[in-house]
Amino acid sequence: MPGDPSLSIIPRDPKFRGLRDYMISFFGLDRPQWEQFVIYLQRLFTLDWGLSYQDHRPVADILLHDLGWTLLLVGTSTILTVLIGIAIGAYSAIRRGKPFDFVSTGIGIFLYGMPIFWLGLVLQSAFRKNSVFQGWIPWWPALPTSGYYDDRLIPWNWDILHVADAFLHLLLPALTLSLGTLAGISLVMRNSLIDVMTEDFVTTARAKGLSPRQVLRRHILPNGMPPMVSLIALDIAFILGGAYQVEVIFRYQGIGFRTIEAIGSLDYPLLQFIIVIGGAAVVIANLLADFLLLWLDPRIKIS
Amino acid sequence: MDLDIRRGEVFCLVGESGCGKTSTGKAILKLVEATDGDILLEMPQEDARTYDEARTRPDDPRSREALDGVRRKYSVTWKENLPWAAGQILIFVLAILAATFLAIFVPSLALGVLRDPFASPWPIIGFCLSIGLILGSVGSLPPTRISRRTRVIVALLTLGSVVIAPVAVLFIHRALTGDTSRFEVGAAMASPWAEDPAAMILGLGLAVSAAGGACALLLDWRERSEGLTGIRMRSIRRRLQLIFQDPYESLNPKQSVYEIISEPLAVNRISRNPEETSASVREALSDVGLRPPEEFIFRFPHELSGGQRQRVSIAAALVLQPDFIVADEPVSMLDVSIRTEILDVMMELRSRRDLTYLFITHDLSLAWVIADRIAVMYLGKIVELGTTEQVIGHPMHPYTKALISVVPSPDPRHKVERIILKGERPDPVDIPSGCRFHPRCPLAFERCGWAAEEVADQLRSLKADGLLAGAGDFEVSEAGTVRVSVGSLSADALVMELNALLSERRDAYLPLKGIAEVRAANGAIELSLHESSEPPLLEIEPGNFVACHLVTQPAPIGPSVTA
Amino acid sequence: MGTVEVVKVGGVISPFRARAIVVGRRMQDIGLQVFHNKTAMAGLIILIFFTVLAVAAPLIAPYGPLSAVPDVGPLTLPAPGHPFGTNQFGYDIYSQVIWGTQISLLVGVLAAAVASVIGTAVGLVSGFVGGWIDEVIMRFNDVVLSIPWLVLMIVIAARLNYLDLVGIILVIGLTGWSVTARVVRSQVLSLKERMFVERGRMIGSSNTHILLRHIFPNAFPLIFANTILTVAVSILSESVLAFLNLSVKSNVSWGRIIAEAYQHDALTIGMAEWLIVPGLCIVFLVFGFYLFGYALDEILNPRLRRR
Amino acid sequence: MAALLEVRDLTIEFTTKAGIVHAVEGASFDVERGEALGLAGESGCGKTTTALALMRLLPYNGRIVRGSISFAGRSLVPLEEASMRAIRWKEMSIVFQGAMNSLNPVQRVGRQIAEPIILHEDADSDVALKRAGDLLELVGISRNRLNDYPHEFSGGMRQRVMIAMALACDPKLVIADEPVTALDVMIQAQILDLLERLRRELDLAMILISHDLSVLADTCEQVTIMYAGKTMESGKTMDLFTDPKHPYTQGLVGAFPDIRGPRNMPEAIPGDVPSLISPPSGCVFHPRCKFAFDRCSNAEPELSELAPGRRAACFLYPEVTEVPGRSMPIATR
Repeated sequence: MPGDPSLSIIPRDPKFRGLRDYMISFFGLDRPQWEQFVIYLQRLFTLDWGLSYQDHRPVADILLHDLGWTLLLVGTSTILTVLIGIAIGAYSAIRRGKPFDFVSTGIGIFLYGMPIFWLGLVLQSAFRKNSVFQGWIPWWPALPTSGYYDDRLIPWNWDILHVADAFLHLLLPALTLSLGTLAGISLVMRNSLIDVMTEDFVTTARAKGLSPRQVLRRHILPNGMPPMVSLIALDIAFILGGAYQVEVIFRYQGIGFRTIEAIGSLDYPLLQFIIVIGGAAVVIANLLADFLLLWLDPRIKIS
Repeated sequence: MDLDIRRGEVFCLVGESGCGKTSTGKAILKLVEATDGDILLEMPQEDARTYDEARTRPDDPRSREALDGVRRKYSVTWKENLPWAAGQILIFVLAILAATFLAIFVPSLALGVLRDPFASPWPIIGFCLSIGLILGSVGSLPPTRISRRTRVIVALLTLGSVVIAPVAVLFIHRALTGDTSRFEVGAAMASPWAEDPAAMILGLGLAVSAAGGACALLLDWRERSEGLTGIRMRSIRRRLQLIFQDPYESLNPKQSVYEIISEPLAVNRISRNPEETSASVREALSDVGLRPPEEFIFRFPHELSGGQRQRVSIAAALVLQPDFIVADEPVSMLDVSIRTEILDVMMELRSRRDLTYLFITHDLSLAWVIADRIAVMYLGKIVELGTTEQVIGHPMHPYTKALISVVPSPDPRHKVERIILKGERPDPVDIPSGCRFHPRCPLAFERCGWAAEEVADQLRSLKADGLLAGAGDFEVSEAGTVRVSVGSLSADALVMELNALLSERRDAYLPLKGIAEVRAANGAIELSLHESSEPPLLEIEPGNFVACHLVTQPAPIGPSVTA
Repeated sequence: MGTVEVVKVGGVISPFRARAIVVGRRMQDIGLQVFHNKTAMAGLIILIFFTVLAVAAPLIAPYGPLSAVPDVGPLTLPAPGHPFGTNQFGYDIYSQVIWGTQISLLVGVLAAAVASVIGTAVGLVSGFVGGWIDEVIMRFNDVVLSIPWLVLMIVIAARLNYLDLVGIILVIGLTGWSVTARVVRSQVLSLKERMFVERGRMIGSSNTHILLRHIFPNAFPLIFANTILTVAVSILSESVLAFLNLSVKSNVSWGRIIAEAYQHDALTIGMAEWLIVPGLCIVFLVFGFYLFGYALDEILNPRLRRR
Repeated sequence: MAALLEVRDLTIEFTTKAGIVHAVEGASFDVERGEALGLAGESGCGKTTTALALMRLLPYNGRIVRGSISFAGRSLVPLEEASMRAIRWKEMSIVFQGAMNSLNPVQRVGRQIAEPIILHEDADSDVALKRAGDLLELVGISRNRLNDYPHEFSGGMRQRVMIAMALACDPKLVIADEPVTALDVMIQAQILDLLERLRRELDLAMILISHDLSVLADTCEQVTIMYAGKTMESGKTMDLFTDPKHPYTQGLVGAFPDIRGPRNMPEAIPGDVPSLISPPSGCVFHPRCKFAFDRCSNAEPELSELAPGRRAACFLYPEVTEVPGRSMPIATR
């Protein structure tokens, strides 16, 4: 295994030799690698994810705390993205070939190609205190740019002050993440709806005398949704990737922030658990999507 | 199902969709494995007689031997089950070894070569050896895959990269550096591996694909080595060809006309040189009426009209000089005005090249004008077979009659009474007992194979209509009879009512005909049914076969049917 | 829309000549269509611009990627000799941005090539062979897909604590093939059912022949367009890794410039170019690849133009 | 009394990347109340486009260039979208070719049939569903199947569902676009039988579109033959099929094998259907016509009346005497 984690825990100074040896034997790093692996598997079996090398707390405790905040961030922005993305996608599908479609698709592709971390940096600079814009536009808002909520309000309490502050802190990260993933969803939605719109039953619906809005709501959308759902589920891994970048930029101390820290200190138990959580998220998202599809599309049967 | 098609005739197979006509065509061409039975090609008369005779006594070991002999000679689907030979196992092991070797060493060797090509000759030598190994495994492919010429070339290249290249490299290196030290092979090969974890990842990727490829190759090969050897199959393939239904779908959009038509020649290694190939392609093109061939030879399918595409499709089948062609709905996707041209081309080729056609179609009026003989299929069985005049001019089977009556005619003066059958064809998975046509047959009678379930259903619906008000439930017993429990009426009264119903309404409610006897039995009424069997395909006139109880045996009761 | 004249050929046609004519006609046709497609041309112009920038970096850039501007200290504000200012070591940021094009393009194209080759091979085999092999490959693919790509990349990059150019290309390429494999597989599955494949069987072609002559040429346009899009994704991935200080350390790349700008609070000290320009470069390069990729996809795989 | 539907000089174009497609040019026909009109022609002759134009449902790149459509005294071409919507399905409904694709796959058929009833008659959904059940029984499907999805029906059944749906609002005119194509002969006969019965019982006017002349011969009173977007000939079914005048009609009638006629190979019309982007000059049929002479490639023949109710667009007819040295073509049948 490359990189000796003990080096990053304890200063490389002869006087810490004893402590270092103790730590190494405490974490079992002196045993052969295969033995370490077997021990790890044994512990997994009892849902013991091990201790973090860094602060010696159970990995699961640390990450479950972080997970809440990451879920808040990802959840908010996913809901935002899906709603807005579907609206934009649907509207440009109806206006296919018209200026709105052209502009929204162009902006979409442009945003799609934007590195999320850079977008975050730009937004952060734009909305920080004393940003350039405030000099130009007097009412330009300043938004909090780091942390879950104001340091002065620690510890957390369920009151209006904390919640409002947490919401303010959530605003910029969620906006960044949404902008970064919005384009993908609206583009896919547009193409999927355009595919549906060429189907014969849409012509039938129009022939029945339905207005374009009724056709869209009753016939096009219900048929355009199933492919969307499975795509969003597949995209969860990418949204998570984006969330990690956003967390680093905004010092939003969720899983992603913790990941980068763990990499810096080679905290393997933590990293392993993070990968497990990520995989689980994707698996759960796909499961949910499958159930949703079952409900959305009568042609799919449980076999 | 038995069919014999004579040389030079147009044999039409007609029926509704899903009746098995396309499957039959494909089975003949061995695209779909026939479940049972033989497809025998070019069998002379006396062998045919032996075959028919032997088939009547399937239990006799001598006749089985005779059958196998005939099959071995003429069957298209004959299989010899070959055991796994030691050679095959050896090659299997070799393939796995090769995959492992390549996966582990090639990346590290390649990296070694890239990093410092002049430090040591060994990575380059290892590289040559690996390439030799790849070539060697290509060279050990079964003969169906590569020609003799390719094999010789591959063998020479293998020899070159395994022996000559390494020696040459070693000598050049020594000459350049004056190095005479010994070399530790293991260390040299392992070091880049240990140094560079990226190579490890690449190695894993390669291992997965190499192992997958080796397994796929092997599975495919095993499948091939069963049954006919490839060479034999190829010679049969040459003589049996298929014309596809949809000229839009059956031509590869990325191939030019030349490639489409020359491909069969190349694949079967028939034409030896470019001159021969171009001549054959031109000949095939002008034979199907695409003249001058130069005009069409480098077009893509999307640059051709529908009729031209179908002509190309025919040309691609003809270029192998087949003598038997299965044409699966060759004109159904074409516009009416073009259809006839294609048919004309096909018929002209028949006389010129002495072709035999198995023409599969759902269009009876088309069969009427082109066929010599017709077989009508229903749910996977032939129900009527004979010359065109016999089948369409004087249909015997009720299904054929109905089918012919509903074929629309372009001349409004030719109006006939249409016999419109009720319902749709049953699920081929759940074929009705007795005669498979009886549930829809307007002339069905006692022996057609009514099942207890059908009779019970009919009685239930009669009860729902207010008849048989005195009856209780209708159940199907295990013995194949229907039990009627007694409701408000007494059993005797119910028997009377049922008998009255049977004698009056049996022509309106056909399933009632299946009831043979009504008898009261301990508080309920039991209806036993007529016995039935599936009607065999019997010759009623010379050359005219019909599978119907009405035609092949006089009906004891019920309406008399004469064609 | 451009159309190519039908070629009339007489005399003997060798297989090689036939192939050349066919390929020539297709390329000509596609070239004409690209030329007449505004989106494709816009994308192509952006790509050509950046390619020229990358190739001609030694000529255009006034300084080397890692060489200090003489007589000017670190963190100098923009001035004529160094239009975007200098960084914390006194290197010229303008030159760094130009040199960074090389890494982005190189990593993007090569990583996408690795991903496409693996993805195509896996997709072709899995889709065409089918059965349990397909099942095994697709389950494996699911596993790869289900691991968040960024974490996977970061972990690999961190474990191989030293990453050279080949390393970063392999890391990005090897984590990026599963989408391609999925796309190719589904295309192969639908192509396999097409009638011309059955015709291929009919004339006695081997599976390899069918795969190479019928399936692959028909799947190729999709693979190609998909590769172009994968290049865009790979460029983004490289910039993220560089930003997290996990990419090539011996050379400068846009992501790393942004990271340095971020660490030194470029905006506050009035060096907005330091942060904005490399970001815009990434955005435009990726935009160019996306435009070209989407337009190419439309040209090569017309959904509504069948028949 | 004026005819229920009068179409005059209908001309439709599509704008595509490759150029302007002249899909229909100068189509004119009448449909009387309770009468069935057949529109026949090969692929790409503009049959379906005409049908879509009647309901004003052309795709976004198609437009009616000129001509008038008058339905029950109202002119449809200048009508605004909202009033057109009130006419669709209420007065004029359509049955499309592929019933599989014309039904919404994720909606129960009951709801799909009831949808126009709710929309046009302000019925509440129970009443509408009850009507939907009645309609299903009318076309021979049990009302228990109201809650099934389209994929649970067979091809013939789906076509029946489409027909039930078309009748939902008691329209005056039903357009059936290739209603029996791709169905088996027996199912085809069942559907045609059903259509004919419904037409008699409900006194419907019907436009039956088909490439198969023999289907029209059995069911329609009037037939119009189209070729490459133009009307070639129209007239009473019996006259038109027994004594076709236009060379194209002659060719078309002769191209169908007749199972009740002699065992003759049908005759081919040489050549291919022309491109609609750059149609041939003069008469569109002249490149394939065996009677073509100079004038055919220069001028376009008008659709002129040969006999009451019988019209053809061919130079051979009104002025046949002007062509010396050519014998009057005799119908091949």
